[in-house]
Amino acid sequence: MITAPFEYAAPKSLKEALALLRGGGSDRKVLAGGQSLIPMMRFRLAAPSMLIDITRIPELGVFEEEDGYLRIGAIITHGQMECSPMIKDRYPLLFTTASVVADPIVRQRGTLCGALVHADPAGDWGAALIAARAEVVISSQSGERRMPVDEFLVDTFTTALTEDEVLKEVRVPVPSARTGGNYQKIERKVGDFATAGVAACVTVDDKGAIAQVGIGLCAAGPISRRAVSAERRLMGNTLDDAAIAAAGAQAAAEAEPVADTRGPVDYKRDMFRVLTIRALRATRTIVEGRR
Amino acid sequence: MRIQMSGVEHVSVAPEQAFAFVTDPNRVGRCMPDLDELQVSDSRHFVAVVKVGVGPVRGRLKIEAEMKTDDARLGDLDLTAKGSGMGSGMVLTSHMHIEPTGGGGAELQWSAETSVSGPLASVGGRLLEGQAKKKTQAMFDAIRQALQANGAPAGS
Amino acid sequence: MSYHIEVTVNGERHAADVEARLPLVYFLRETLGLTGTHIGCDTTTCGACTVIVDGKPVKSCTMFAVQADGCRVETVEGLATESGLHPLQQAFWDNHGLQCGYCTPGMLMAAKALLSRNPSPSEAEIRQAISGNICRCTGYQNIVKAIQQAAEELAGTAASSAAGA
Amino acid sequence: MTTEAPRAPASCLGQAIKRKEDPRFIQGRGRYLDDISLPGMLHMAIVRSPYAHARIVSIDKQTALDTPGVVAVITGEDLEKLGLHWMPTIAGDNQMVLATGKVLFQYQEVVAVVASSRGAAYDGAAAVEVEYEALPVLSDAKRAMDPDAPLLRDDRDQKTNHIWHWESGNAEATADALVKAEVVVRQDMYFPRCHASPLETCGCVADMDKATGRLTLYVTSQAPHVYRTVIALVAKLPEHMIRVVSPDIGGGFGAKVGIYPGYVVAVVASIVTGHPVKWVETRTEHLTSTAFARDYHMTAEIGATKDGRVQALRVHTLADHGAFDSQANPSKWPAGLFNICTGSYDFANAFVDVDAVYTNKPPGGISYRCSFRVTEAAYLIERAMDVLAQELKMDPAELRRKNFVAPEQFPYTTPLGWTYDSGNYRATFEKALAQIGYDSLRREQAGRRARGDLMGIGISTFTEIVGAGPNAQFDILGLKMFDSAEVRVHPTGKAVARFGVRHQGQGHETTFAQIVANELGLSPADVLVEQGDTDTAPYGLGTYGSRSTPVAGGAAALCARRIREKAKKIAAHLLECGEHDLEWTEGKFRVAGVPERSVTMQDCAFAAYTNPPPGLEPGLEATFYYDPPNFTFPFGTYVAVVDIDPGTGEVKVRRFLAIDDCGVVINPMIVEGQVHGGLTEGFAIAFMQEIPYDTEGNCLATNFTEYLVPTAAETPHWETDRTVTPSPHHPIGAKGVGESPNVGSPAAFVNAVVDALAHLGVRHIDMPLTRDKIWNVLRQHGVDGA
Repeated sequence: MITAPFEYAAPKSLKEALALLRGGGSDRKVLAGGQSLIPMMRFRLAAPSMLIDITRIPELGVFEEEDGYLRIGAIITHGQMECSPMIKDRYPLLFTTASVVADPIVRQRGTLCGALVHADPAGDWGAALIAARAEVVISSQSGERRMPVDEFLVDTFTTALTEDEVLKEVRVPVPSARTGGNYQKIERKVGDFATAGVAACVTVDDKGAIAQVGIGLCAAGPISRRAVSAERRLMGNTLDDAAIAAAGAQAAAEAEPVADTRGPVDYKRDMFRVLTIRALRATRTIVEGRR
Repeated sequence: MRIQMSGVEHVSVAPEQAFAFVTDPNRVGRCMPDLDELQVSDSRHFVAVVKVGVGPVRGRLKIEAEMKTDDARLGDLDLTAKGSGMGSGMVLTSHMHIEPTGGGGAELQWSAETSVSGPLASVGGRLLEGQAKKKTQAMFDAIRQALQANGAPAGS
Repeated sequence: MSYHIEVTVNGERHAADVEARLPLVYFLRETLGLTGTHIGCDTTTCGACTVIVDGKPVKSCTMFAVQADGCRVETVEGLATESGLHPLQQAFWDNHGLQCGYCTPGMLMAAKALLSRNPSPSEAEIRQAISGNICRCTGYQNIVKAIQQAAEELAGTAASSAAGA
Repeated sequence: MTTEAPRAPASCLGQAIKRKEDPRFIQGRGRYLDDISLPGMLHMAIVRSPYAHARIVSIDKQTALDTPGVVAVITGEDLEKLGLHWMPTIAGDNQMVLATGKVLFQYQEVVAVVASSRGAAYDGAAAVEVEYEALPVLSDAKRAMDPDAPLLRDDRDQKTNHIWHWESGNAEATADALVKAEVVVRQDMYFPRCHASPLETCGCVADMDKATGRLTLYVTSQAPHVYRTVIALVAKLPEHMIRVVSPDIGGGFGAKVGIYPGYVVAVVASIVTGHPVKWVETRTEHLTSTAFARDYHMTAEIGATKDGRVQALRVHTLADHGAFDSQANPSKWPAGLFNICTGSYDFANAFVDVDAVYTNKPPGGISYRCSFRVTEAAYLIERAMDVLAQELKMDPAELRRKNFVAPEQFPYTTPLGWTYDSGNYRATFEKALAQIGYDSLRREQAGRRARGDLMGIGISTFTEIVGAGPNAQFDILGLKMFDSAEVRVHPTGKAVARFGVRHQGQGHETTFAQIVANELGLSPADVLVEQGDTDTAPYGLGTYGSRSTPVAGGAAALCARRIREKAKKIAAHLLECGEHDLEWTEGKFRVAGVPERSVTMQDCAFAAYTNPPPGLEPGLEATFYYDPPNFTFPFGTYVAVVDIDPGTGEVKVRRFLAIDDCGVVINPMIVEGQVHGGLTEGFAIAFMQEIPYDTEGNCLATNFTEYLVPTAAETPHWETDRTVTPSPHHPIGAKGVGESPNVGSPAAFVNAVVDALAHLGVRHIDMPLTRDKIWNVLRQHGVDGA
């Protein structure tokens, strides 16, 4: 299938890209990996008048730890995340997520920020970044603004970005020594949208009590969401089986999955319980290893 | 795919006013979200073109609507609509009943069933239901606001 | 409106004016006549169109030719050399790693990308690495075998050339 | 570079010779349909219906015609003027080419747009405006006969959605036996609608040469000659002025047997525009309009004695044929070979009936990697045997042991009329059980169950029927189901062999070369196999239903023997002896008793052109049309071992052993490859592959993100082995294997999963065995996990 015609621009700087975006209206789209956008264009469900290819903008390729944050630039691919020793060693949640996004070839081109902007309710990164308490840096001609990922993800395919803004980077707090995390996903086969996904990120204090916890749910409603009461249930406790089971039940209660070919609501709801428990168990193993 | 919805909306205008509003293509038609153009053929038929825009998904739906009322059953409205666009089709059947409530207000009891065919259902089915619910809610919010605006508040 | 691009394909430099909407796969197949790269789906699922762009495997149905401006592209046509078949090609042949042959070019390129990144993959790693490529004929088992044989072959030549150096 | 297939010894049957077709494929030098590009070629795109059932109110082509690059816009009304808006189907029904009046399934072909480029064709298609009036939809076959069901085919005289009723066997005797039986089990089972979906979609390039009046149709066809004849009849063109070329095919599996509306429209478009016209399906078009497979709602009843001897089988089936009856079956066999369903077991009585109905779903009913409804039959009997075992509280292995047809019973005639050529079911079965360690697996299962683990073992001991078919009973549109070979031996002893079949990855260029080389004492490297061009190949019915080796393979051997007969006369001339003095050993003619006096086939070939015996016609070539005396009946035993995750319902296939018996093996490497592939498709059908429809008739699996084809990550590791029971009637004793694994494996998977849950009282779960279905069963039975 062939997309509708469109114009194309490949600016060399963010400044240039923002200028192109401004005034373009909703019909201009930023193109990074294009692994979600281009298929939609092929079905002609999307037909932007212009694609602004940001992959040739060096400053968007930032991928480093800096003053307490891991900075992930707009053009960093899932593959770069998956293959980075730093991610593998220090960010188990991001690593387990990166290695199950889409399929291994798509991961080489698709970007983390692009996936986040696409805001598919079944997107893996939304849940993971919510759990990791990440924030986004948004750029426009009028400057920069930051916000937690929770606020950035508004609704299905809808983010806090206005039409002349670009998601410049995602910032993930550098985990402390006693932090662990894990992403659990059910997919019918490699490359399928998640039937259900749960991301967990836990920091314990020196006595093993939970000092900080993030639980993000994927495919649990119109957009990725935080399992607030599950987190509340865990705060201050130790990661014992009882607490984990209770958190699983809470997460299941909070999830609002919709029925589709992946299964009915009650099945999906129970999967949030099962996956939350498994994600927290895996996280416990990591945390115990680190204490 | 088939999407069923129903709800109850409270407005603080008299039932007659509310009924007159929702049975007036010119007024109720303008309450459709993302309305592009509205052609009213007669007092019971109108054609509307609405924008569909969810993230990258963009398109237009042409909706032909027909209203049926029955003087014997004042306060009851049947609305059927046929939509087409984005290589897809949509058929909506809905019923509305308006009841007086205490304090001169009115209650709009409505139910609607929409069936969607084509790529929108096949490709977008996973996301369709939520969107349909939002658009419907937006429509009733618009109706309520319009009524509050031009209808005298109850009691005064 | 058309865009001027210059792409190096299998070491050969090509310049062309293309529509922005021309997918890379059609640029390769129809503009350059390199029909070894195939198309099997509309959804970036099947991987039949997998080529290597600047060292990374890419589904060329989901990249526009304009995006490849200035890039190095490798396709199945570039695998064999004067001295013979690429070890992966030879291994696919030796191990009956293909039947209808339609997924084969994409599989070969996905496998090449894997081995350049991970010269001695386990069976599980191989199965993961080609899980973005669908084959309807072989059940994958002989493809996995072939990739293992090629990995050993390449490791061997690497070792000997290292020894030779 | 080294791309020549290695030479094999004179007797090259059974040798794992590397494939002769591979060098072009591994170098990207295959020539598939979409690789064909002709000067001035136009592209065609098709506008399809969003509705499953709707009246067409109006079609506005103007905007499309105004779209840059668009050359022509063709509607059903345009075709009607040529009398081509409907076409006959193989099954004797009619099918719309482009819809007129109303549409009967979602994504049905409505308008064709022809343009100078692919992009322009899609632009034009997007600009066509069609107004529909939705009609009530019938998407559930079970409702088709309801009095209030909408009538779909008002074009027919019979005002009903019922298409036909077919039955086989003795109804009374079977009913009587069931009444008398000590134990009767009854099980409903649905074989879901699925799709062959080869990686290359269907397509064609139609090229009508106005100057010569000759039509060349390049098309992805498993049966090029049948296409030529049908096009001649449908388009009313003289058959000798049609050339059908089926280039390299990227997989077929049955999807490329039927003739699709797009082909007909492309031919018309080429005639109308005077340019070659290319039409290549998108994956969405392929899945939503190209022939489906299965969709059988089956009920099986088995009557047996308390000690587990089966006595009677009764089967009723409701067949969902979609909007048009266009299934590809032999003319006199509307349900194909479905009545092979007594399988490997010695039933005294059996009765089968099938009712076919129309629904607002795409047409089809092809043999998806199987022989005419054999997959449904094998699944039914293998599943039903497990249900009976469960009822009898008997090990399913033991039940099978008790009921196999015994070796001494062959040739064995079933109560439904088939005569099995050969088989040794018990031996293959015991070999499989020993090889997988059946008894210790059962012990392990008992231990695990005690610990609450869910482990299952599933057996399938299927019998297939392939090689359609004996001409007395089998034809397609009247064309007898023979197949053919033509062999020409050149003066230097190299040969070209041409066939009426068309491979799609089965390796004919190698295996058929092996057959011919073996008969002529040549090397397979010296035999070039050509298929797919109706101008050069002898007439044949095509490659499907595992018929190539049983039928065309037989033709190959007999054709070569015909050449050998003539060569013998030449040999006698060269050796100055009588023919009766000659014997054919180790690929040479030798004078009996004087083995050093011998000539090779090369010697005879050279003489045939340079020094033919007086009175003998020069040259060395032959043609053979082979009418097989019977089908062949491959069989096998498959064993699956699965573990189920009680938390998510996920099934892991721990082991799968397939022991096949396909008679004499031509190339073991290729046989193993065929088995791997077929098992993987069986695995897909059992666990994920389905095309569901919602109540509006929307297709819910329109592309590869919803029609789930397993990747290397999900696909299990396969263990394979063989036994060899030659076919007594096949010229080289071969039976055909390509489809056995897809026919035999679904039941093994389902039996294993049900076995893992049997202790909970679970007796059956319909395919595909998705996680949510299994989770549902688990929770219903109080099994919880995390």
